[in-house]
This record gives sequence, C-alpha cells and structure tokens, in this order.
Amino acid sequence: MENFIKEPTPEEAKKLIESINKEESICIKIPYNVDAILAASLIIKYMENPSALSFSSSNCQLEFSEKEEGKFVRFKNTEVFIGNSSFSSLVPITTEDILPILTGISSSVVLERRNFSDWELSIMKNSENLGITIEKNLKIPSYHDAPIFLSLAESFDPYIPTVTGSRENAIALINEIGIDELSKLTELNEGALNTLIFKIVSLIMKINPKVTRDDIITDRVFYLNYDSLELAFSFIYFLDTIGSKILVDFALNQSIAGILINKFREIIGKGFSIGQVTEDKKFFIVDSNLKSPTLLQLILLQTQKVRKDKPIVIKDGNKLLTSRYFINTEEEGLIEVEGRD
Amino acid sequence: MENFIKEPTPEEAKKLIESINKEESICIKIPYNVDAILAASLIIKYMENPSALSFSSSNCQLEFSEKEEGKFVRFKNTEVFIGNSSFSSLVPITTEDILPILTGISSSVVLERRNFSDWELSIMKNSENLGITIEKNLKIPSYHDAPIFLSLAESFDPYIPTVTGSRENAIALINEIGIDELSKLTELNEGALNTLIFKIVSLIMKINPKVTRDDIITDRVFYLNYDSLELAFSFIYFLDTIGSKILVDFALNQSIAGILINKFREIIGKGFSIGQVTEDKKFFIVDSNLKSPTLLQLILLQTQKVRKDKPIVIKDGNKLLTSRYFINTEEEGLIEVEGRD
Amino acid sequence: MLDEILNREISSETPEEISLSEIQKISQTLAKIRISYDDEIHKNEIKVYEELAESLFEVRLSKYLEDNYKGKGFDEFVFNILDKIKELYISLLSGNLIFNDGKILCKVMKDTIIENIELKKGDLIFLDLQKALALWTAEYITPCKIVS
Amino acid sequence: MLDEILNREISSETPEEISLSEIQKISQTLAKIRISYDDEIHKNEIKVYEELAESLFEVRLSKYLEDNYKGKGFDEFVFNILDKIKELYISLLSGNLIFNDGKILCKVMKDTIIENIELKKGDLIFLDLQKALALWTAEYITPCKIVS
Amino acid sequence: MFKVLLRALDKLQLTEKKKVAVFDDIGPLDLGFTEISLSKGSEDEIPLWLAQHLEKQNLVKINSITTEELGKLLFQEKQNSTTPASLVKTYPDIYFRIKKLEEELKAKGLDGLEELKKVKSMVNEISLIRLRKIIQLASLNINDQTLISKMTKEEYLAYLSMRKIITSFYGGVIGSSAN
Amino acid sequence: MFKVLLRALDKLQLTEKKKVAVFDDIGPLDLGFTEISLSKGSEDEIPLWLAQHLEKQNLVKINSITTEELGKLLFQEKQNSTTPASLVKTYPDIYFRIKKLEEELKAKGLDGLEELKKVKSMVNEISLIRLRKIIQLASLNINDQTLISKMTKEEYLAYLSMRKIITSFYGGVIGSSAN
Repeated sequence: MENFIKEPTPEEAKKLIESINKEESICIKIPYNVDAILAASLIIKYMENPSALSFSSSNCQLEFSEKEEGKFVRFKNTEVFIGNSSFSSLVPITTEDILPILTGISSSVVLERRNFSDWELSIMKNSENLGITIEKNLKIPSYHDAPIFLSLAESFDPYIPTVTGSRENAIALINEIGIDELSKLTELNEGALNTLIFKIVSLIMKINPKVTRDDIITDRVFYLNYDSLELAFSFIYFLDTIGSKILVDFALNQSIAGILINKFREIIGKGFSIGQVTEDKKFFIVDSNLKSPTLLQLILLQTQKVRKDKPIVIKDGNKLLTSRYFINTEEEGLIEVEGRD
Repeated sequence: MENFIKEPTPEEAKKLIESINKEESICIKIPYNVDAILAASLIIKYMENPSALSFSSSNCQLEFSEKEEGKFVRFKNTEVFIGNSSFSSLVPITTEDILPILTGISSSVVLERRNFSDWELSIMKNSENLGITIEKNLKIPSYHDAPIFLSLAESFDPYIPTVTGSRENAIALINEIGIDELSKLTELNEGALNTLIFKIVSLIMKINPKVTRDDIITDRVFYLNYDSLELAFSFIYFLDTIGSKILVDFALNQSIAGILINKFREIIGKGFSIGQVTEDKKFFIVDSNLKSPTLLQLILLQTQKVRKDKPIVIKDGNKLLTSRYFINTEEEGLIEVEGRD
Repeated sequence: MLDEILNREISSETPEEISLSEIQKISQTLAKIRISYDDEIHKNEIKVYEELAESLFEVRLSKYLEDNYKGKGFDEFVFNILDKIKELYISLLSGNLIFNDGKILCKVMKDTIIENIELKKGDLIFLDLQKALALWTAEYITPCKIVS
Repeated sequence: MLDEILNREISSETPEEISLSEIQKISQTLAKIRISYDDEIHKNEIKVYEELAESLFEVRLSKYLEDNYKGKGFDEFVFNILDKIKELYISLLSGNLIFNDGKILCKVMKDTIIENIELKKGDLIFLDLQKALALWTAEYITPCKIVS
Repeated sequence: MFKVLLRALDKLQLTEKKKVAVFDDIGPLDLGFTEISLSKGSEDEIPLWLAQHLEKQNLVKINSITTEELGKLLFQEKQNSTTPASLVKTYPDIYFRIKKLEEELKAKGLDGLEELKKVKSMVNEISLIRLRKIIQLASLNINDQTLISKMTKEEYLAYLSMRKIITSFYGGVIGSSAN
Repeated sequence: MFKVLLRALDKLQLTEKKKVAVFDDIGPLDLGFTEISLSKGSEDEIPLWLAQHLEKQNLVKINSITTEELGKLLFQEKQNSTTPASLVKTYPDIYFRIKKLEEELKAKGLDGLEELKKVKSMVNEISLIRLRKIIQLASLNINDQTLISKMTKEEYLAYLSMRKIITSFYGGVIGSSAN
C-alpha cells in the first residue's frame, strides 16, 4: 500500500508555477482558505493580463487542490503532489511579498494543526537574508512586540482555558507571577519564564492531560516585528469577517498588515467568551461573541467539543452566522444560515 | 433500405414550435440562408426575453438543420423530420408576418430548385382568406406588377440566356413580338403570350435542350401585388450584400418589403453581365458585376458551369468577393477572400 | 417629431418623460428613409435628425449634471449608467477599490466567460476600469469595495 | 492631492491630464484610512474626498458636454463610454437600429454567455438598451446598424 | 449649459420653416414625415435644411433682410440705448437673416464690399446694444412678458442663463433666495 | 456649468485652511496625508471640514467677521455703487464668514435677533451691489487684473460665466469674435 503514496515534490510545483507565462490571462482554481487565496493572489499580482481566482470553475489552467492524501498543484495537464506544505510556500519570496507568504504558510500550519514541513522550513531559512528569523520559543503570538497579557489573550492554539480571550484573566495570571502588566515575554528572566510556562501547561492540562512543555515550544517565525503566528490568526479572522478581498488586497500591498494586526489586537483585546456548543444535523452551533467561526473551530477542536467534518456556526441573538470557509456560497463576510434540528 | 427513410411530418414540427414558452430566453441554431433566418426571426419576434439566432453555438434549445436526407427541427430532445419543406412554412401565418413567410418558403424553393412541397402548398392555400393567391403561370417575377421587360431581366430561374440581366435585350425581345415596352404580361393577348413563351423556351434550349413549355409554367404565389418569387430573389440578393440583419428587420417589419423590391428592381434594371468562370482549388471564380454570389450560383447551375459543392466568388478587379452563405465566417455583406490555384 | 421633443426639452427646467414607443415611431420612419434613399437630400435630412438627437442627449445630460435630474422613459438606461460611472469614479478616487497595475478587483455575479476565462458566481477577477464598468452595468460583476 | 487636482481642473479651460499613478497614490493613502479608522473624524474626511471626487467628475463631464473635450489619463474610459452612449443615442433616435419590443438587434463579437445563452462570434441577439450598451463597451457585441 | 442650449437652438433652426422663393418645380419629395412639392414662381415655407440644400442648386432663394431694414432697427435701438425696456421687437430670426444678408453680400464680391462693411458695423452695434439691454434686464430681474417677447430665442436664452447665474449665486453663496 | 463649478468651489472650501481658536489639546490626528496636533489656547489653521467637526464638539472656534466690519464694507461699496471699478477688496472668503456670523447670531436666539436682521439686510445690499458691479464688468468686457483680484472666487466664477455667455453669444449667433 505505502508504495502508492507519492513522495511530495514541492520544488517541482514551484518550478511549474514559475513556468507560467506572465502574459497569459490566467484563472487559478483554489479552495477557500487564507493560504490558497494569498498564494494565488501573489501569482496573479504579476500577471499582465486580466486574471482570475475561481473557487468553482471547472476550466482553470492552474489549480490548487486539497485531497485526503495532501495538496496538489496542477498546471494544464501536469499535476504535482506537494504533501502537507502550504501553497504559499511555492511562491518566490521577495521583500515585497514576504508578509503574505509567511501568513499563508503559517495559516496553513495553524489550521492543519501541524508543524512547518521541511520544505517550508527550508525556504524560510533560505530567506533569512531578507530578514526572516526563526527561533524555538513559546507558541504565543507576538511576544517580541506585545505585552505578555495580550499575547496570552490572543493564544488560540494552544488554547489556554480561562486565559485565551480574557484580558483580565491574562493580566491576573502574570500579576500572580509578579510580572509587570506591560512587560513583554522577552523581558522576563529565566525563572519568571519557567513559572509562566508551568502555569500555562497546567491550565492546558485541564483540556489535554497529556500536554507537556515541549508541546508549546515550537519553531517561531518572524519578519521585522511581525510574528507569522499572529498574522495567521489575524487573517483567518478577517477572511471570516470581511472575505477574500482583504487577502487579495494584502497580497498586493503588504503594508496593510500593521493596520490589520492593530485592529485584530483591539478586537481580541476587548475579550470574548465561548458559551454553549450544541450540534444539529448540519452545524455545530456555538454561543460566542468571537466573530470568527474558523478561530472558534480551532479552539473547540482542542477542547474536543467539535469535529472537523461539520461547519461551525455562531449563535448571534436569533441569527446563525458562519463564513464561506465552511459553506459553499458566493457571499462573504459573516453569512446568515438557517439552522435545523 | 427505403424503410429507414422517415416520413416527413412538418405538422409535428409546427406543433413543436408552437409549444415553446414565450417567456423563455431562447437561442435558435440555424443554417445561414434566407428561409432559416426569416423563420427563426419570426419566432424570436414574439419572445418576451432576450433571444438569439446562432449559426454555430452547440447549446441551443431550438435547432433547424439541413442534412442530406432533408430538413430537421429539434427542440430540446425532440427532433422532427420535415423533408423538403421550408422552415418558414412551420411558422404560424398572420397578416403581419405573411410576406417574410412567403419569402422564406419561396427562397427555399428557388435555392433548392424544387417545386413547392404539398405541405407548403396546403398551408398557403389555407391562407387564401388572408389574401394569398396561387395561380399556374409563367415563372418570371412580378408579371402582375412590373413591365414584361423587367420581369424578363429579373428571371434568374429560369435563366434566359441573353435576356436575364439585360434591359436592352429584354426590351428588344418584346419589341420583336410587337408588344409595347411598358406592357405587363397580364395585358397580353393569348397569341402574343404564346409567342413570348415560345421565344423564351427557344432561348433556354441553348443551355438546356430538354426544356419544355411546361417547365416554365409553375405554381405562382402572390400576396397583394407582391410576388413571392421576386421577394425570394430580392432577399437572396440582400442577404449576400447586406447580411442577416436586413432579414431580421424584414421579419420584424414586413412593410420594408416594398422599399427593398424597388431597390432590387433598380439594381437589376441597370443590367449585369456574367463573364468567364474559372475554378481553383477552393472556389468557382466568376467575372461579373452582379454582386450576389448566390444568384450567380443559381444561374450558373442552369448553364452547368458550376457544381453545388464549391463556393462561388466574384472577381471584382483584384478582389475576390463572396458571402457568408458560402463560407464559414462571422463577417457579413460581401466579404473579401483569398483565392489560390 | 424630434424637433418638437427637443423644443419641449429645452423649454423645461426638468427632463421631459419621453416614452420608448414615441421614439420607436420616429425611429421607424427614419429607418425607412435610411433604407429607401441614398441621395444627398435624404442624407442631409438624416444628418439633421442625428444632430437633433445629439442635442437632445446633450441637453438631458446637462440637466443630470447640473441638478442631478435623471431623464425618464426611453433613455433611463443612460442615467443608470451615468450613476454607475459616477459611483466608480468616486470609489476610485477615494481609495475604495483594490488596484493592481491599473486593474481593479471585481467579484463575479453570474456564471460567464470573461477574457476567455470561464467563471462562476463568487469568483474574483482583475479587470481594467472600462471593462469593469461595462460588465458591472451588464450585471456580470461588481467591483470589490474596501468599505461597502 | 484631490483638492489640488480639482483646483487645477476648475482653473483650466481644457481638461487636465491626470495620470493613473497619481490617482493610485492618493487612492492608496485613502484606502489605508478606510481600513484603519472607523471614527467620525475619518468618516468626515473620507466624505470630503468623495465629494471632491464627485466634483472632479462633474467638472470634467461639463467640459466634455460643452466643448467635447475628452479627459485624458486615468478616466479616459469614462469618455470612451460617453462617446458610445452618445453614438447609441443618436442611432436610436435617428432610426439606425433594429428594434423589437424595446430590445435592439446586436451581433456577437466574441464567444460568450449572455442571458444564459452560449453564443459564438457572428451570432445575433436582441438585448435591452442598457445591456446592449454595457456589452458593446465590453466588446462582446455591437449593435446592428441599418446603415453603417 | 448655455453653450449646449445655444447649440440646440442652432440645430433646431435647421428644422424651422423658412420662406423661400421657388425658381423651379420641385418634388414631390418624400421626407418620411411629410411630402413636399414646390411650384416654380411661388413663395413657400420649407425646413431650413432643405431650403439650404435647394438654394445651393439655385432652385430656391431663402428670404433675408435688407440693409435698409437693418438701418431702421439700429436707429430704433439707438434711440434709447441705455433703457433696457426699450428693446425693439424685430424678426424672431433676425440673426439668421443677418448672416444670410452677409453671405449674399460676400457672394457679390467687390460689388458688395462696401455694403458688407456697413452691415457688419451695424450688426455689431445692434447686437451690442441689444445684449447690454438684456444683461440689464437680467441683472434687474425684470421678468416682463412683453419685454421677453421682444427677444429672439438666442437672446432669451442668454437672458435666462444670466438669470440662472444670478439666482445660483444668491442661493449658493449668500444662502438667500432674494434679489 | 456655473452650478457645477460653484458646487466644486463649495466642496473645495471644505479643504481650505481656516483660522481657529483652540480650546483644548487635540491630536495627534493621523489624516493620511498629514498629521495634526493642536494646543489649547493657540490659534491655528486647519482644514474647514475638520474645523467644523471640532467646533461642533466645542473644541475650537472658527473665525468669522463682525457686524462692524460688515458695516464698513457696505459703506465702502455704497460710495460708488454704480461704478463697477469701485469694487472693494475684502476677505476672499467673505461669504463664508458672513454665513458663519449669521449662524453665530442665530445661535444666540432672541438676543441675536436684532443684529441678525441688520446683518441680513446689510449682506443683501452688499451682495447686490457687488454682483451688479461684476455684471457691469462682464458686460463691458473689462479684464483688469487688479479688479479681478478684488473679487471672491465665487464672484470671479460668476464674472467668468457671464463673459462666456457673452462670448458664445457673439461667436455663435453673430458669428463674430467681437464684443
């Protein structure tokens, strides 16, 4: 059996993409997620003629697809298997496109709850001269840049029960260790850091008894003061709430990243709660004021309250809201759906 | 073998056409000729939504087609064989559409060099109350309405050598018999009429030794002072020189018939000549100042200088001109083509 | 006739309602002249009516421009399109469109073929401004706005 | 900035040439404001620029209307379309189109799908005036003229 | 807007009926909306565009104005040149007739030169006086029907356009509907 | 065209800088093209749209004009009210300042009523005299830069528009470029 599983060859896929004539009018068929939309937008960015992103056309020359065995890239009649690696990792890295590429890679890693693939790590390492830095450290967002409490409140994966989404509890936690509210993680001494990690692990243990310190220390990728993890969370959020256009805009003009991260911090900084989760025939219905069904799924998968095979909808008063990430529709932003028992 | 040839059932085709919902957006695929264009235009005329005439789409619900064994009408999945009968004979006759219908029927009869089918005769007879008259008489156009010399000059089928296309020779011919230049055929006494017919037959004999008086006496169909034969010649001419739009216009608004017949008489009245006919790999090349390759084909088939399987082009100085009737193109009016030996 | 319509139009502050059937009647007569005659007098006549038509267009456009009056009747489509042009113009200049190399991001509203690309409802395509406006008017796409 | 462009425009008899790159620069700054802020001050600011954009449109349209001056640069497409509207308007009123029930006969210029009908180059379709104008501008069809 | 409307008036004039002297039998001409037949030696009214076409072929002659009539008009206008209300009623198509007269004189070549000069100077004076009177009327917001009926269409258009400027100015700038 | 241009001037005014008295520390405000900080107690110039926004919140006050200044202007205009060339140079945004003054007086309610009435009547007189002078200038085709520099933008626009009507009239109707 194992013989039939092809070896992933992302380097071949990269060559295939580079072979596309810039003068063509191209259509790229992609699944609806941050990674695929960013990768395709970056390719289209350099096409000279009108080009399109399609989510359902059957006639595109270039296609990104996700199947059970992994991801595929097809151009005309050539199909290449790329395994786990993100589509964005196939796009040539330039200073101008570095943020959307890192966002694409990181969002794929986050949503698939995996580590960076060897290919992804290698292409990022090869770009250290452009300013990318990789370090092994705690898997909470923007610890170089934001105060610890914000990093903790923004930690969607690992989900830290009581702390994720709660500015007050996050501040209480660091106060407990005797750290100043506005400190950054990088400013902690080793003792304080260890205490903090111990506290985090203890909290996570409530939902995952097997968790260890090593599980929350991973490869962490930065560019200037942008953390790829926070970029991923932010754009997952904005794909849900605004739609694909904001990702296309970001791919064209990476300078909007700062603005959007600030917006994201402002929104998450206000805190959110997750209430009851119920299941009907079509959906998992979540009572929450966090307006991103995808981020909710990410959390609820960790608390094992949902399965990946059913869309998440948010209960907002009488309305049920979800996003195009979960259902086949041409509407974008939060979409009202009909629930049924 | 004969068992496999279906019986034509135009009445079924007529019912099929009548069953089309007027509120649909319909597309009718048709061959490029006077009959099909008029029939399709008359159907579209009464559709409420945007509707189209297509000459090559593969996706039309309604299709008129001509095959070796005869004509077919298909609506969605139902196909009906109509034999020789024209497509226009399937359209419901109303006072408003009578001229385009007669033109369609007659042009089909003229170009296929056949007699009216039983079906065509029956539907025309059934419309005598609307003002259609049918009589057995000489097959030259508009003998009720135009002076004999003009009728003779306009006689494309039968082609009367030296007389068709020549005002002077036509006048000379009737002068010979001692008839006044401006007389109409209907004003002749029997003696003069017989002499005229004798003279015509003698002339035709030069190209067709077997011709008899009976060959040039046929069913002649009129509406008011419009002769369906002259209508057919006129619109065959204008399809060549202007294109399908003039037929669509005629179908929408039959009152332009008078204007166009006057124009046609004016043009043909000036006379035309047919010079050398040569054949190359793709075309029969005709040296003529008659600007209608289709009417030229009609004449040259009678003189046996051309075969039906090869397009006719007109030599006009250095240019070779033909029409969409003969070649697959989206241009209309006289079209320049490249000749090769 | 056209001269009467134009006279009415220049004498009134607001645009007159001109029905399509009135226009079709005039149009039919002039179409007959176009088909029937090819001489200098009739060419002259047609030219005069073409100029009256142009003036009617200009006068009605002026009213739209000066007081945002939209003509009703046969030429409503003109003012629909002008409203769309204006909206696109404003979005364009006030930073509400997503630009790439002179082309703007548009969302496909119905299955169609654009630039030889088969597209489905909900797809995205970059189009130059003229094509975007045209296909927006034809309801094939809508320009993506940053703030809607 | 937009106020300078508008000032230049109202001070000159003929339309100024305004490059797309100049507009894109302004547009980018305003787009950032749109993305960044949602408060009253910035809403006010955007509104002011939207109004300047509208005025610029109106002033340039006036010049087209009064003296047939066509703006060059980023908004050339506007004047291309206006020329097409005018041409259609004149054809319509002077009997040069083929009408059926408010729809005009058009010839298809490239393979496409219109009103769910798959069409090939050279086919014919009746379209309402707005759609005909839009698809003509997008170069999918041309209206059939009686005299071309 | 003034330019657009002026252009429209100019185009409309082409369809207005003008009196012509007919030099030959003409027609019947099918003009679509009407049929026209003219008999040699008669006077008739036909649309200007057709009259101009026929005049080029020397088949008709369009009426103009005489230098004497012009002189009389100038005299009348001059009598109260600073009193706006003294505008003199004349042909509604006076400016067209003047252009016609000028063309006729030009066509005479050297023979017409003297008279042409005289006409031009009179026309300048007449139009200057009339337009000043009209501007005065507009600025004083005098809306008297008898006075308006003395204006030609073009003059009335100029009058209206000035009124509009003044009204918009008060409305937009002062924010008052007064004047 | 006049209406369109007048509207454009009106919109443009929103981006023009106006002097304001600042009542509180404000900013820094990121306006995209510029950043603005205002210190309490200072006088500063900021775009009108922003000034209006801040004034609503009582954070700044936009300068207007006093009734006395208005009275002085009226007196000057009246001295030679029939001499076009006597147009008085005043604030380029005098009409804006007047509207502002009227608003301020309206805000005072009954207390301001007397003064408001007076202001309104003065404004009507001032604008009437100024516009008549401008119309005179336009009809006489006086194109003197010193005079033009005394007009406000709106007045100059009115002047230009009238000139255009007169020029088009001569060009189109008389077929001469004279005046």
